[in-house]
Amino acid sequence: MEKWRQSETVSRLLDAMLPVYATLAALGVGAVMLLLLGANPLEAFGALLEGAFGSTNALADTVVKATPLLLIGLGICISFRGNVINIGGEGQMIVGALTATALGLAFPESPGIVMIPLAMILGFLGGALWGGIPGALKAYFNVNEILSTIMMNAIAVQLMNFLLSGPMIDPIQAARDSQIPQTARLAAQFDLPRLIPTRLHLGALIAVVLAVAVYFLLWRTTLGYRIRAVGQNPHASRYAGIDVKRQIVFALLLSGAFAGLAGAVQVFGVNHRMITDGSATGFTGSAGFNGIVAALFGQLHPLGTIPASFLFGALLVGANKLQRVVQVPSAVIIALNGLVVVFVVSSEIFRRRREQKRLTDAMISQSEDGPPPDIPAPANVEGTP
Amino acid sequence: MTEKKTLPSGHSQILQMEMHGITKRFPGVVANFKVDFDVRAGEVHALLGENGAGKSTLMKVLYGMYQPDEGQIKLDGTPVTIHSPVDSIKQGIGMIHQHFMLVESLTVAENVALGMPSTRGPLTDLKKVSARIYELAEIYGLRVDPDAYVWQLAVGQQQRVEIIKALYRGAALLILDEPTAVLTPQEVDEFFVTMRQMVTDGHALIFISHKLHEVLDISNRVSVLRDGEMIGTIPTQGATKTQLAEMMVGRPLGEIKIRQQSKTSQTRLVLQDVCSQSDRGTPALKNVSFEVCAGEILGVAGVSGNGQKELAEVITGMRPVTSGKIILDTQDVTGKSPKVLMGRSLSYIPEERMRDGMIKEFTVAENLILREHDQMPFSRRGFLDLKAISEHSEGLIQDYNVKTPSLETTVKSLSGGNIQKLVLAREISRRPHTLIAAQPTRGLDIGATEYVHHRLLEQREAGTATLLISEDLDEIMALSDRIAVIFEGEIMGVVPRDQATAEQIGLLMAGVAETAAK
Amino acid sequence: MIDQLFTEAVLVGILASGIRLATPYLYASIGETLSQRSGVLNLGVEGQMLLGAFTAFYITFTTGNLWLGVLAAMFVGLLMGLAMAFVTINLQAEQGISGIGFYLFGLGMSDLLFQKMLGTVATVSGFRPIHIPWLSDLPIIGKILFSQNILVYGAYLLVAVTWFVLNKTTLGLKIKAVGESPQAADSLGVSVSRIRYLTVSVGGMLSGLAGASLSIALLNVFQQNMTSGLGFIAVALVYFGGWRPFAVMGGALLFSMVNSLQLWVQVLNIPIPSDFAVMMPYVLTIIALVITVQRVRPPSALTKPFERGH
Amino acid sequence: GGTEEAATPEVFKVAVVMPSAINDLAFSQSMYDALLGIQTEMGAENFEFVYSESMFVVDDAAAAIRDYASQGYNLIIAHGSQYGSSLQEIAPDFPETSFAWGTTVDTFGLPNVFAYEARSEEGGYVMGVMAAMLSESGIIGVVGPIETGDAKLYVDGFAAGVAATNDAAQVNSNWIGSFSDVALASEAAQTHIGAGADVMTGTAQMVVGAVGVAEENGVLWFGTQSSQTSLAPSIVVANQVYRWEVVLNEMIELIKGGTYGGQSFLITLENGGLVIDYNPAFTLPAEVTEAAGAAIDGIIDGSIKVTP
Ligand SMILES: Nc1ncnc2c1ncn2[C@@H]1O[C@H](COP(=O)(O)OP(=O)(O)OP(=O)(O)O)[C@@H](O)[C@H]1O
Ligand SMILES: Nc1ncnc2c1ncn2[C@@H]1O[C@H](COP(=O)(O)OP(=O)(O)OP(=O)(O)O)[C@@H](O)[C@H]1O
Ligand SMILES: [Mg+2]
Ligand SMILES: [Mg+2]
Repeated sequence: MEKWRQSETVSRLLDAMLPVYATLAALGVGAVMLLLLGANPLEAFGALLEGAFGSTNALADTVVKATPLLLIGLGICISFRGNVINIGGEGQMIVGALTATALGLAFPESPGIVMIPLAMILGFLGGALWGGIPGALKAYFNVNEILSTIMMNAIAVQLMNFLLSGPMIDPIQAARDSQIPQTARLAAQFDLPRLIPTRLHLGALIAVVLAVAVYFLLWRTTLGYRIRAVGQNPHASRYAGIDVKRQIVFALLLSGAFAGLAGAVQVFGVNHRMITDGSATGFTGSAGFNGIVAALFGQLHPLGTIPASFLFGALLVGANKLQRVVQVPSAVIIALNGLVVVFVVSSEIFRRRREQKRLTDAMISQSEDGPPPDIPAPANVEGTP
Repeated sequence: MTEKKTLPSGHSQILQMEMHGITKRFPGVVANFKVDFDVRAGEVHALLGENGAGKSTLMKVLYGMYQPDEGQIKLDGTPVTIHSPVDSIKQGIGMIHQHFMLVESLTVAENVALGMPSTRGPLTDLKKVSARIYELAEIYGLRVDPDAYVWQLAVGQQQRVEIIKALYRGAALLILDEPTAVLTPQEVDEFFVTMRQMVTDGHALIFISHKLHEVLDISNRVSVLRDGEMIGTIPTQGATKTQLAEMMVGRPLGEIKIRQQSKTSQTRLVLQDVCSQSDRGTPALKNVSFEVCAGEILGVAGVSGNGQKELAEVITGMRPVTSGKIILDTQDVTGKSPKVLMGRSLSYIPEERMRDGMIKEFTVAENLILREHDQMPFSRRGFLDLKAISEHSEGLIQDYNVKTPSLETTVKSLSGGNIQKLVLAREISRRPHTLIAAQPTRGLDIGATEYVHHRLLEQREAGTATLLISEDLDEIMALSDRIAVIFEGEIMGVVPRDQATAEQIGLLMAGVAETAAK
Repeated sequence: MIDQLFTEAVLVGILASGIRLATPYLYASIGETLSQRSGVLNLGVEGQMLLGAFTAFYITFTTGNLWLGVLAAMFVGLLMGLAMAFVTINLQAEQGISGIGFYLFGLGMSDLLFQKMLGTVATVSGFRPIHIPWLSDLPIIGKILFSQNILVYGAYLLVAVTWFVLNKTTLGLKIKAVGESPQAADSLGVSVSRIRYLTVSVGGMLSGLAGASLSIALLNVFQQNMTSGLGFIAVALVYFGGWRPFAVMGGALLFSMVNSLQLWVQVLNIPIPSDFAVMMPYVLTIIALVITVQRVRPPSALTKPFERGH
Repeated sequence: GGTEEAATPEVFKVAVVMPSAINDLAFSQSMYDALLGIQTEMGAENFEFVYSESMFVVDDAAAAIRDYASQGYNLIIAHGSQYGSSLQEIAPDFPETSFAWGTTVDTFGLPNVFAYEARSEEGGYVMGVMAAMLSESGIIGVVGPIETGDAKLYVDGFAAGVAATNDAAQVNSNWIGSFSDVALASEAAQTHIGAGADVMTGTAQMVVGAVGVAEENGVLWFGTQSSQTSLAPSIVVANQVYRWEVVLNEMIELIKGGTYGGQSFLITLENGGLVIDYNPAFTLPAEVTEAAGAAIDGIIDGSIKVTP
């Protein structure tokens, strides 16, 4: 029995490492691509590691990159557990950033201690609005959320372009002939405090704290219980007297809110002003999509999403460094990220298979003669169909 | 050995099928352990066992849906390997699944044609298929409309579609996994006619059921599984209910204790001229009126698909009434939400427990608080009190002796009987004034059925007003104080138990109105 | 000013360019419809389109043979589809993320190949409009309907063919069954994975074709990320059309025509900020869904991997 | 700043961060070509440069800029107006390193930041003049990304040029809200043609789609930022080409001399940073060429004020 426990913990540990193996495998394929491009893979991956973990600054950049992924990932944990697919992270992040920035620009004199929390809240609300709309459309008009959130992304971008080149434009730019579509820089006292003398800012801490909060929300509160119940079985939920439609709205609204907060954090912690190049990515860096990936890597578990976003943030930061060092086209990096995503998500099945095998083996080892009493089936193993 | 003849369905006979030492494990469960089983042409071999005994698993192994961990299958003496249903169908094996394998969004004909070669090559030949369906329906007395969508059919009709599907594929050996669980007495009789027809034609039939009288009625041999192991095979000749029951549960069973006349007091639930529509917008309930008093069980008998589902749903607030009134404890609750009704201490045991009663991905504990998750003591200011929840659940698991590894086990890995016990535990532990029980023992083994009946009577003694909606006439007769019969959405009559005879109720169920009862 | 919109020139322009613009959406959306009908959500369409677009362009550019370009694009799309199928069917990977992964891969790979093999933006002479004799001379509709290039006609033909396959053939029956109830299909010996392999690879093939329709029929250039979100809109349109080919076509046409309308709004100097003009197609698509409240529900097995006994 | 010796290594090392790809036939390529030009001029042994392309994500760009700075490059070019605030933040940490930000005129008053901008309205004006004369329908179409920055300058100048030449002529602009949506750009061109345009221009990398349509319909095209003649030799009349060499060489000299920034540069028709590059394969009527020449001279000698 004791021996079995041991091997069990060991193999669980191996499972935890699976995404890492998968990433390595993907990088293996990437190595071939790099060779074909005439670059030295070792040098390249050395650069990747250095870029992601090589120095305090590198680590800080990695965490800074991971922060919006984590925040958005948390929202995704909520909505996906409510069986609502939110592809609208990009738009929600933008709107959250816009609302928070607008507030910051409106009261440049106010002290940071007042403004920062207010701005974060406003970003949260902005995102909530942009997520709540498709939520309501799904709940009350049966408009598929995948469609509406994709559309809402495009709308948010144009809204941003309009505001940054008009109502919210930097007065200095407004005066110029070439009116760069950016807001004025936010007052210095609004900058999120740095945790250490690097780009690492308070936002990272906020995100981690919120991860714990979301864990509580989902498994320790009535609201979380309802959202999960509706996500798993709307019929039974209705019989139990739960207002299904409202939970759907909440799920998307909360999901959007976290994306909105990510936007606010990005502006107040990193950019300190909003600028548009006409695309969503210019501001979000595709965090709206990468956040989904991070959350799913984290098995839709808020705490699992923390390391997942860190891994993904490291990859993104390290990849840019790689591009700089070996001077390969940036395109190869994007392709590489794609491979990593595919490999990691494909590795999931092995974890599941091993989970089941463990149970069966454990059972056989107990049943030399005759069948044993049922032993715990995997309780809430995520990802199992 | 007699040489094989060809069956009306076109396939040649399977004279003998043998399974040797079949073992099948699932994560955490040994579903079958070294099981031997066989069936011969021209016989019905019944397979008995409590919920979770491993019957369906054994049959799915035979049908190629599961690969056995150990063991061998022989057809007419030659070992065969069956990788997938493709192979078993080729071999002439057909299976009617306990949980129907129908595509609801397709028509009957389309479901039958699915996966079969078409006479028009790549194009569907639904006309020919329909014709063939009529032929088979003719031979075996199975009436269905080939052009109807499956979602439009009552369970009984869906059952027929399943059988036709198997026959259409020329099944010589037919596995019937709890086919009668969803049928009414009349339908069961028709179904047995069909089965006997098949046997005389030379089919080999495997018949799984929890209803012992059916087994004794139709089968030639009976085998009993318990906890995945084969307990024994005996000829039906000379076997008795109690003997089989005890083989199944491994202990003697008590009789339902004699019921003293219920002490009827004030009325709890009143329906006045309630009308309602089905999902398809057709009238499903027509001026339904009756009342249920505290401490009595009103049984609603009826052939499946006559409005029972809608009846339960309007009372529980899941379906709007088009006219009429519903009164609960003297207050008009027409059109109130399920939440409000629950507040008025109405409890509900839904017909489709897995769909409407339980959240199968949730843990046992989470499911046990489904109705009261937002009330003290489970929820304080929006936060769940896990301690209170697990204490509550622990208690219920004890009281209702639910077999579960732990409170954290997800419900989906429990057997049907235990899941129903959880539903009962949740609904009854609320000490409801009024209880709606829809098909509370469907698909349950005798052990579990006995248990449910016992609990329902207990509630009756406790003064609960119970509306028992069941298609199992024996059940109705055994438990009800009064019996209402529903036919095509109308209450044909309400008869006191002691004046009621099975024949009379049967007639009413068939829609033959009887003025005396009205 | 608004009334300027209702001149013949403008309306003809909007209709004609709506029909043209819809082409890539149609190929991609119909492919997606097939794979979703069988239960597989493919979010990688955009990536498949980009690779298809580049391949078609490169082959045409080097060989000068348009049809070779089309075939090559479809082949590359097929490979991407098979990869997607392998990952989602055999490895049962979560479909949403795999799709995003394949999107990123296609986005990067097409750009990389473009830079390494072509180096700079160039043009090819793509498929020319085919003026169908005397039909194309008809007033108004002649210009709109019968003066398009072959790939445009092909897209609309594809819609009809797909409708026919889904509703009149045994294959269509299998596809729908696999998407609604894989257990039932499997219990009748229909190989769920085979069917899904088929639809997902055909879907990839059509996405590749959609890319080709951009790079060698409509635009006749290739540039990195030239689809810029078009593939995601194509996925959205499948939901718009409720998984029915002709309804999907309706959505594609609506979206494209409103898009061309907003261009006219700007050209006619109607005083609306250009950003809001650009929003129009997205807003209207949502509004259209709100007023035509949808009853259809997705294929029950959509995004659910299939494993026997589960 | 340190001593001259320390600041003048034998190899001059430049790093550039660009928002789009180096081969976009537009903004980024104009800078890449310029650097290549300088390298061939000075010789690879004396001049090295590295680049990060497609850095549309602002904070990725910031990371890149910081990284290059810490590796001791002599000059780091942030070739995109969206990089300004990052530069403002980073530059003070690396007083020994020189930074250049374009396109703008703003050095934040920092001693080690240069600014550079293209007076693209000047070339725009000249093209406008030609367009107005070449258009028979008097309707001219413009395809742009979003109405800001370099694109706005160019289009405003172009419109001014048209107006000054033929005030009856009408300029229709289509801002498609994207730098990458080639399909929408080409559809915008179709719309212009539908509206009667027989001359078109456009700016940013997605216009390649529009050029294709113009060629198909035999509509004349004016390019900007880089030469687009190769795309459609039959209909491209002329391009305004940016030759950043002009300002880059000045910067390099200053840096070698120990001045790390504080100045802002312009490329103009006058200093040869902006060049009107005629398509040799396209035969222009003499009077058009003359008018264009006159406009150029007028802008250079200041008699024509292009104030958009
Ligand atoms: N796919 C599966 N995965 C894991 N466990 C399973 C699976 N199918 C069945 N089991 C388990 O195997 C055991 C036997 O199940 P099975 O369905 O064969 O019982 P049964 O005799 O058919 O019960 P019932 O009378 O309720 O139908 C049960 O404990 C069940 O929980
Ligand atoms: N490289 C490939 N190209 C095309 N199809 C493939 C490829 N690899 C596998 N397949 C298909 O996928 C299936 C393999 O997956 P799997 O064996 O799980 O399917 P299956 O449902 O078991 O099939 P069957 O029921 O026929 O055994 C094969 O049936 C085959 O049709
Ligand atoms: Mg069973
Ligand atoms: Mg197989």
